[in-house]
Amino acid sequence: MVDLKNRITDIGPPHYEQFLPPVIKANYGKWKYHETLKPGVLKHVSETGDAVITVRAGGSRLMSIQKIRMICDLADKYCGGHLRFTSRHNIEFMFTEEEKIEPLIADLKALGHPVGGTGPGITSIVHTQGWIHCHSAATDASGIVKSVMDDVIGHFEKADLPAKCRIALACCLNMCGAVHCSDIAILGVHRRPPTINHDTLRKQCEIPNVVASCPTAAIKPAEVDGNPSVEIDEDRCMFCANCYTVCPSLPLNNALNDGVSIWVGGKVSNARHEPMFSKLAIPFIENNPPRWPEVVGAIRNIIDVWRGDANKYERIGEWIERIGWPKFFRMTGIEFEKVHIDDFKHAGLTYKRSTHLTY
Amino acid sequence: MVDLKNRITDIGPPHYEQFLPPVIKANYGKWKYHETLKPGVLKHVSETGDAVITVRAGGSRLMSIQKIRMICDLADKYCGGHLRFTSRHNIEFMFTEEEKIEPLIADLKALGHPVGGTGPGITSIVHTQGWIHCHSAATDASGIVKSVMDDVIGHFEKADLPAKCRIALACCLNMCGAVHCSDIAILGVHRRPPTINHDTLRKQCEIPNVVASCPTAAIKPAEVDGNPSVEIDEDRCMFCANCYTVCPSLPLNNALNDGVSIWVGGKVSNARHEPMFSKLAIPFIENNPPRWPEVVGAIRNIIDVWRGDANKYERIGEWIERIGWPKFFRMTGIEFEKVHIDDFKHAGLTYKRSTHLTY
Amino acid sequence: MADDFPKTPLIDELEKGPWPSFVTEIKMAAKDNAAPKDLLGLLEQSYDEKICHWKHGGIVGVLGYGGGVIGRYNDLPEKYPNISHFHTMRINQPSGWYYSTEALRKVCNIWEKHGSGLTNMHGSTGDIILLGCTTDELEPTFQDLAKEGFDIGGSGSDVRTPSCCLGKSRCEWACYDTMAACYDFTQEFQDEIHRPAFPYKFKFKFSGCPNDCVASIARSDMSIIGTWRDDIRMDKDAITDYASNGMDIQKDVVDLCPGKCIDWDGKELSIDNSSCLHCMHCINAMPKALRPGTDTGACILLGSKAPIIEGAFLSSVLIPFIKMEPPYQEIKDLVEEMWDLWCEEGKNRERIGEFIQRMGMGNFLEEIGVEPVAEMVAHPRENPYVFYEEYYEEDDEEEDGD
Amino acid sequence: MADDFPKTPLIDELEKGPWPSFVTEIKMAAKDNAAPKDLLGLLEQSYDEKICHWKHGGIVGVLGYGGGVIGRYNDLPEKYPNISHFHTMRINQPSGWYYSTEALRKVCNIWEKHGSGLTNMHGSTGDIILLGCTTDELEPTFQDLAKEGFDIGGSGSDVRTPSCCLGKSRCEWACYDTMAACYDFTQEFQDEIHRPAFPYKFKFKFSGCPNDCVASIARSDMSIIGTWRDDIRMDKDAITDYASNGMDIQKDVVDLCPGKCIDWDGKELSIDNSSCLHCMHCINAMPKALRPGTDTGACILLGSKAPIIEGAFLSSVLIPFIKMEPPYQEIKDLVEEMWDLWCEEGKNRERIGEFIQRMGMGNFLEEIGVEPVAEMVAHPRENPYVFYEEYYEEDDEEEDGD
Ligand code: SRM
Ligand code: SRM
Ligand code: SRM
Ligand code: SRM
Ligand code: SF4
Ligand code: SF4
Ligand code: SF4
Ligand code: SF4
Ligand code: SF4
Ligand code: SF4
Ligand code: SF4
Ligand code: SF4
Repeated sequence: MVDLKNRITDIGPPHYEQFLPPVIKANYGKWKYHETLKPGVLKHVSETGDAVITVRAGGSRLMSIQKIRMICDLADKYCGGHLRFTSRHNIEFMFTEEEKIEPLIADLKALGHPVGGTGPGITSIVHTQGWIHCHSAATDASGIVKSVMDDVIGHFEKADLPAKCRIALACCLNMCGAVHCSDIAILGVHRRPPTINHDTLRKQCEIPNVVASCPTAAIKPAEVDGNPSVEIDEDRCMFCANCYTVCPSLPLNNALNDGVSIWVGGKVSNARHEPMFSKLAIPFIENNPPRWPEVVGAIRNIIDVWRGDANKYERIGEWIERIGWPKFFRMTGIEFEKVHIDDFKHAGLTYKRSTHLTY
Repeated sequence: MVDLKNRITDIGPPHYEQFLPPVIKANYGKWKYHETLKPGVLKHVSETGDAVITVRAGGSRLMSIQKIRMICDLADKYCGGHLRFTSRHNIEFMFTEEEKIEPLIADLKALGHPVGGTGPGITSIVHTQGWIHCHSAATDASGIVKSVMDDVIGHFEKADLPAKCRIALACCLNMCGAVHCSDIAILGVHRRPPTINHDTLRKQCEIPNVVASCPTAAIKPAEVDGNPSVEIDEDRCMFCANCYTVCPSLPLNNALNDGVSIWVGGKVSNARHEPMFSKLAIPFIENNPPRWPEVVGAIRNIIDVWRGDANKYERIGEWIERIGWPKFFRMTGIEFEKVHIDDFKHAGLTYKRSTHLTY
Repeated sequence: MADDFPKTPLIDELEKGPWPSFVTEIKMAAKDNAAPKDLLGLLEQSYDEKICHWKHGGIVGVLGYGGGVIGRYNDLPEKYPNISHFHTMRINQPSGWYYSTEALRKVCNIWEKHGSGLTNMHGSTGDIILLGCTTDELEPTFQDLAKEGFDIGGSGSDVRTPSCCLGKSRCEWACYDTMAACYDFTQEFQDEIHRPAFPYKFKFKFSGCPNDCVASIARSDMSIIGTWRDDIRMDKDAITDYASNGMDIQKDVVDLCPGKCIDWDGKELSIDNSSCLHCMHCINAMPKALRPGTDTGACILLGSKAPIIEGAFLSSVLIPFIKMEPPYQEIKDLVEEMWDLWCEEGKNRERIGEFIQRMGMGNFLEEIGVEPVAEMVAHPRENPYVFYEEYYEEDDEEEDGD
Repeated sequence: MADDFPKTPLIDELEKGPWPSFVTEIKMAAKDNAAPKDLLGLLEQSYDEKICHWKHGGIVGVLGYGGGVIGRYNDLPEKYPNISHFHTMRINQPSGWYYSTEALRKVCNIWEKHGSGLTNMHGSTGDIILLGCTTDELEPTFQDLAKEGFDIGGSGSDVRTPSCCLGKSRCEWACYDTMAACYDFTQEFQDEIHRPAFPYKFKFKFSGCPNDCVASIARSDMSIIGTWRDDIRMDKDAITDYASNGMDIQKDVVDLCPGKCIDWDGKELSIDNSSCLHCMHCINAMPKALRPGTDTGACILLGSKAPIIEGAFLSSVLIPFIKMEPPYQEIKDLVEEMWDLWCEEGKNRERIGEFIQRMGMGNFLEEIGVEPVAEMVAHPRENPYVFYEEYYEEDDEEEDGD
């Protein structure tokens, strides 16, 4: 069936040049400065005197071809048939005539797409598959993202925060995406050791690989009902699911014990402070679909406290570094618990080794 | 022979109160402020209006009873028979009459004891036993200390540096003293794996303990000439001497390979920056007794470069943190080598994880 | 046709509110396609039971490629037969995610023909994600796309689809041409993208400046981040304008400079460029007045990744500064050198960052023939545990060893 | 008698130069005593051969004590017979290293009678070190000292001789009475000092304020560092004086405050005490104008040590703030609690800091019954590897576990 002779392979992606709007192509490498006309609307000015307007619209990332076509219609109407997406999955429309801005925004609104995401505000949430498409998800991705964005959309549209606030979500510890370095991160977590499907395990999985996959050496080979299988020392399991990744017969998904944790203070840019990892804020919130109100509320609280106290340009991690973690917990009312204290390999390096404390 | 009945034990040290100079006793807990009259001479003023003058003199730490008696003579002459030593082994004379200052200093000079060690300068070097009294010394302690202090005594007497500069020396990796948190540290290092004295080992040492003592698992039990002993995988040895500490039959001392390393940037106080560890600056300088000119020169160089570039109050570690390690190496002319890069347990956390670089 | 949608009271809640709704998208696709309709039912069931209904993938793909397709089956195939296979295809996006509507419509048409009509624009590595394909349709989809100039991206233990910020195409700060470099590397490593042969995945991300708008320092095994080494360009009049327009230059710029190298006397701004850490902040704050210098290039860093297994890493400096000129041969040679070593000595599922940490950066550098420089470390070692490889013997007074 | 000194051309070089010479000290002692004379010879030989000539100690000591004496033998006993035994005795110094000349002369006399006449004033843990004693003379030296009120300090796996800064005796910043506390703890733990029964050594150091003049945060298993929790006391006139005497308050104080909580408008200094990190810098810089508050106490930290084996540690916060009132019962109870746990579960030669790191601080706190607080960490965990101990079972919907 496959036409082996005429098969095309290894051509790589199309060359980007053919997709560039004319003003972009003409001024490639010649941009001089930019200004923000209003949230979601940028103007880049070139050495040549040319200028390009960019209107950034939020989308749902999970898009139907129907919607893509509608968006293409807008790009045809305003941008000569060009558009782009951003590294955070927003949609950008570029053109040269300032008078197109408001009509485009109106058309986007009509289509249900808000404009914003630039400057010191919240932009789209980098997220993952969740119950839409992944086997190890401890929570859904798109549903929480939608619920949170519904709540914080004001900061998307108004850019009214001290600094950028990047939110990310991952549905399991694999952390596909940006969770480990985000201002606020939502992470799906399992809390029950894998259940062992002994029957399928011996067929589906290579036992030495399974044993080797566990970072805490919780898994040992064992004979079960006369057949080779594994056993798990539940005390040593920290639910990383690495065993499940290599062996489908060790599922961790568990409706009663899966849920969500909240992390704060990461960043990626080198601006001012060096990049930082996100740190644990709230260890566990039960899954509460369809709208996860506790997660939404927790994030709202963190944003509000930060917004009320931070200086201009201070991202959440920079703000906490200035005020100290004890104050972060005091101000947000989040309880500090045993699980906040690191106990993995480099744990000792996270202990407070000075008397620099506030009271 | 021992008079068991009248033996005195577990009395602890004498109570300090009996040793306090009267002005100290009278104003205990009432001190209000202090000023530095000149380097080495402090004046503390009490809420009561009383004041005490302190003259601080450097000593050699290794002192003969003859010298102690001469110092007691001075304390009798000027201080009513009281004196104290500091946490860095200097000698302090306290009295209330300012006019005694100069005669005391003159007497101290005559005895060969310089006055200084206060404020932003160099004070006595915290050090260890070396070839005077320890079995695992990779270098001498007192000899290097003497040579370095002869060179930097100006900064002891004049307090003319940007900030305090605490120097420490330890003659082996046990680091008795302050080496791991000093502005400049001199550390004796072995560079040859232990030689194994198989004959004595089986009598002196418990083989399982020896094997367990090695942090890199370089030591394994072995049979040698039909007797139980150990063998050492030399590739895995990093010369920590922990095996030698538990087993005398594994000496590391080796005239050809022992020497000195230089570390910088540690501090202990919480003032401004949190306490910091010292970091490797110069991996190895051969032992060159009696005056270790290369070590003295290396320290002089570091002090001079720091002094020329640092801001007021900036200790060496704080200065380097501001300018960055690359500049430290460039400015001091010290070569950066493979061994500067950490490869112990938390090594990854010392890699540069940002683009915050100077060029 | 809308009428025979499954009842989905829970996920219907997610059609409310101002943010664009993925549920609405699925419903839109479901009008013409049975797969999204089943997906609605399955998702509703997940929302009800609080558990996902997908199973491990197994190996599916297109002919001759080892990666680019994520196999997926649901665990209730009788109930949701139209998504019993529901694989995703990762389609390599064009540099900078620029499209013509023409090209995008072609992708839509192909996906309408072969798949669920659902996509992610884009996945978090950067690919176009075609969400939900049966096993049979993988190859036809691929070839139809290929005819329009699109190819499949990475998955599994291969080079993952490289991505880049829009760089020189629209950003005044790009210190090298990220889109060109990303395209060039992607083409260079086609074989490595399509045929997994590594211990684990390997990601490239290209950012034009230290703002790092593709998060390369956090999410790529090799992070290529633009920077400069001469002086920040300054337009004094524009600085005066910022000041007179009410900007608090002392507080918002000078006090936040991590190099502590900016001075502002109320009239003139001066920068001690030799202490500048190239963080971008002053430039970000005053884009009309300040710009990176003109001696530009990139800083190359290695090893970032998510936490599994050794904990998350940020990338660390390998080459503090390098000019970025096609064909980037020096970098590619180095990449090959590293891959050879990693393939030979890396453990299964060990990312290069973990590998470097395990073998020690010093040893790694020695093996790949790169000189250690102080820029590679945050600080030199604090512990005295140095593995010297040679020592003098009594008899020969010469360096010896093992 | 000076004439029969050994020839020591190398170490004689160390009698030159302005700093007091230890060689001169040894020679001074050697005038009346054969041991220092032999030491000169042995040291010269070490200087010549670049190697030390001391051997491992073996167990020597005084009756009924397990610590306080470091045994030492040289490896050339025929050549240097007078130092063939050359043990050191650690004599517990008085708090703050204050002496009367009378007491000190008595120590000298005893040491003249029984030992080498050489001392360290003091050792780096703080003891008076009597340097060089034969095995026979250990007990007599001890008892003669005991009659004068002195006792032996720690060595081996016991509580080491505690030490303290001079605190309230002469320092205006002392936030508690360090000398009293040090004396009190030393007396309380006499048995633990003299009879090693721990997995390894345990050191206490007492500093009166965060300047930490006995380096407690770096060199003691339990660091007790004075601090305050109310407002810094301020004398506005004195601040004005500093300013008019030319101090650059902005640069030297405000800009260096790590809490970034001081403001100086050229006339008035104001401190946001709720953000003060209690670092001492502003107080250090302006001792006549600023002082710690009056609600004083201590911060208690655990675990510092030199690098062997896990790498060096600084102490980390256990109790952010506690009032320091005799008899310090709460602290002592906690100490006993910790010791019990460490003695039971600590490995041989495992310092308490290493022990805490191995078992995890959270578990450690649970065992000793201390609530975790955010002050104990520099930051919360970055990795998601949480060991939850309980989970729900399907059937019971109740927390279950193991
Ligand atoms: C379009 C996009 C690049 C792309 O190729 O797609 C982009 C574009 C710009 N970024 Fe960015 N950034 C983009 C993702 C990022 C990311 C990546 C991410 O969030 O995953 C980062 C790192 C985030 C982090 O640190 O966690 C990022 C950190 C920055 C920063 C540094 C902000 C900071 O203070 O830390 C700047 C500078 C600024 O905004 O002042 C910046 C500035 C800019 C400028 C002003 C650059 C320019 O001169 O054109 C662009 C528009 C400004 C804006 O959005 O406010 N961009 N920018 C990405 C838009 C994402 C979106 O849709 O929201
Ligand atoms: C006498 C002594 C305490 C004792 O009980 O013996 C002492 C006494 C004082 N120290 Fe200290 N410090 C003493 C060892 C230390 C140590 C411990 C050490 O060096 O091993 C430290 C920590 C060093 C470190 O950080 O590595 C220490 C860090 C300080 C600091 C913080 C300096 C900084 O900026 O980092 C101050 C504040 C200052 O000097 O401005 C200070 C200030 C003081 C003051 C001014 C306190 C006062 O108001 O009386 C005292 C005299 C000042 C001086 O020497 O300049 N003292 N001081 C110790 C004298 C040692 C010596 O002979 O040189
Ligand atoms: C689709 C995507 C999430 C999304 O919704 O966008 C994704 C989805 C999966 N990732 Fe991922 N990863 C995706 C980007 C990432 C990223 C982000 C990035 O590339 O910038 C990361 C973090 C960065 C990194 O590489 O560390 C990431 C770290 C992981 C890991 C962590 C292991 C590790 O290497 O440290 C796994 C586990 C594994 O490899 O076994 C993983 C595994 C998976 C698997 C294949 C699950 C599995 O074990 O079978 C997921 C398939 C989901 C599905 O059914 O479709 N995915 N994954 C992203 C790829 C889309 C694309 O090609 O554009
Ligand atoms: C005498 C003294 C050095 C000096 O010249 O001042 C000293 C001397 C020795 N120390 Fe020490 N240590 C001395 C203070 C220290 C300190 C500093 C402190 O207490 O503030 C430290 C670093 C802090 C710490 O506790 O970590 C220190 C960390 C060590 C270690 C490192 C192991 C560890 O616990 O991390 C060892 C190795 C051992 O315990 O086996 C060690 C072992 C030794 C031994 C007993 C060597 C041995 O293994 O037999 C040394 C005996 C030398 C001798 O022959 O006299 N000594 N030792 C100090 C004690 C004098 C006193 O009592 O006042
Ligand atoms: S984060 Fe986990 S559950 Fe979510 S898409 Fe990635 S691998 Fe799947
Ligand atoms: S989930 Fe992780 S820790 Fe638990 S058994 Fe599996 S691999 Fe081990
Ligand atoms: S540092 Fe080493 S050699 Fe020096 S006294 Fe301590 S244990 Fe002995
Ligand atoms: S010196 Fe240290 S590393 Fe070398 S064998 Fe002995 S214990 Fe092991
Ligand atoms: S990384 Fe730099 S060059 Fe690239 S888009 Fe962001 S700001 Fe522009
Ligand atoms: S780029 Fe950053 S470090 Fe350099 S001058 Fe500007 S703010 Fe300072
Ligand atoms: S630690 Fe504080 S209280 Fe003690 S002497 Fe030093 S400055 Fe004074
Ligand atoms: S004590 Fe330190 S942190 Fe507190 S106000 Fe003074 S300088 Fe700032």
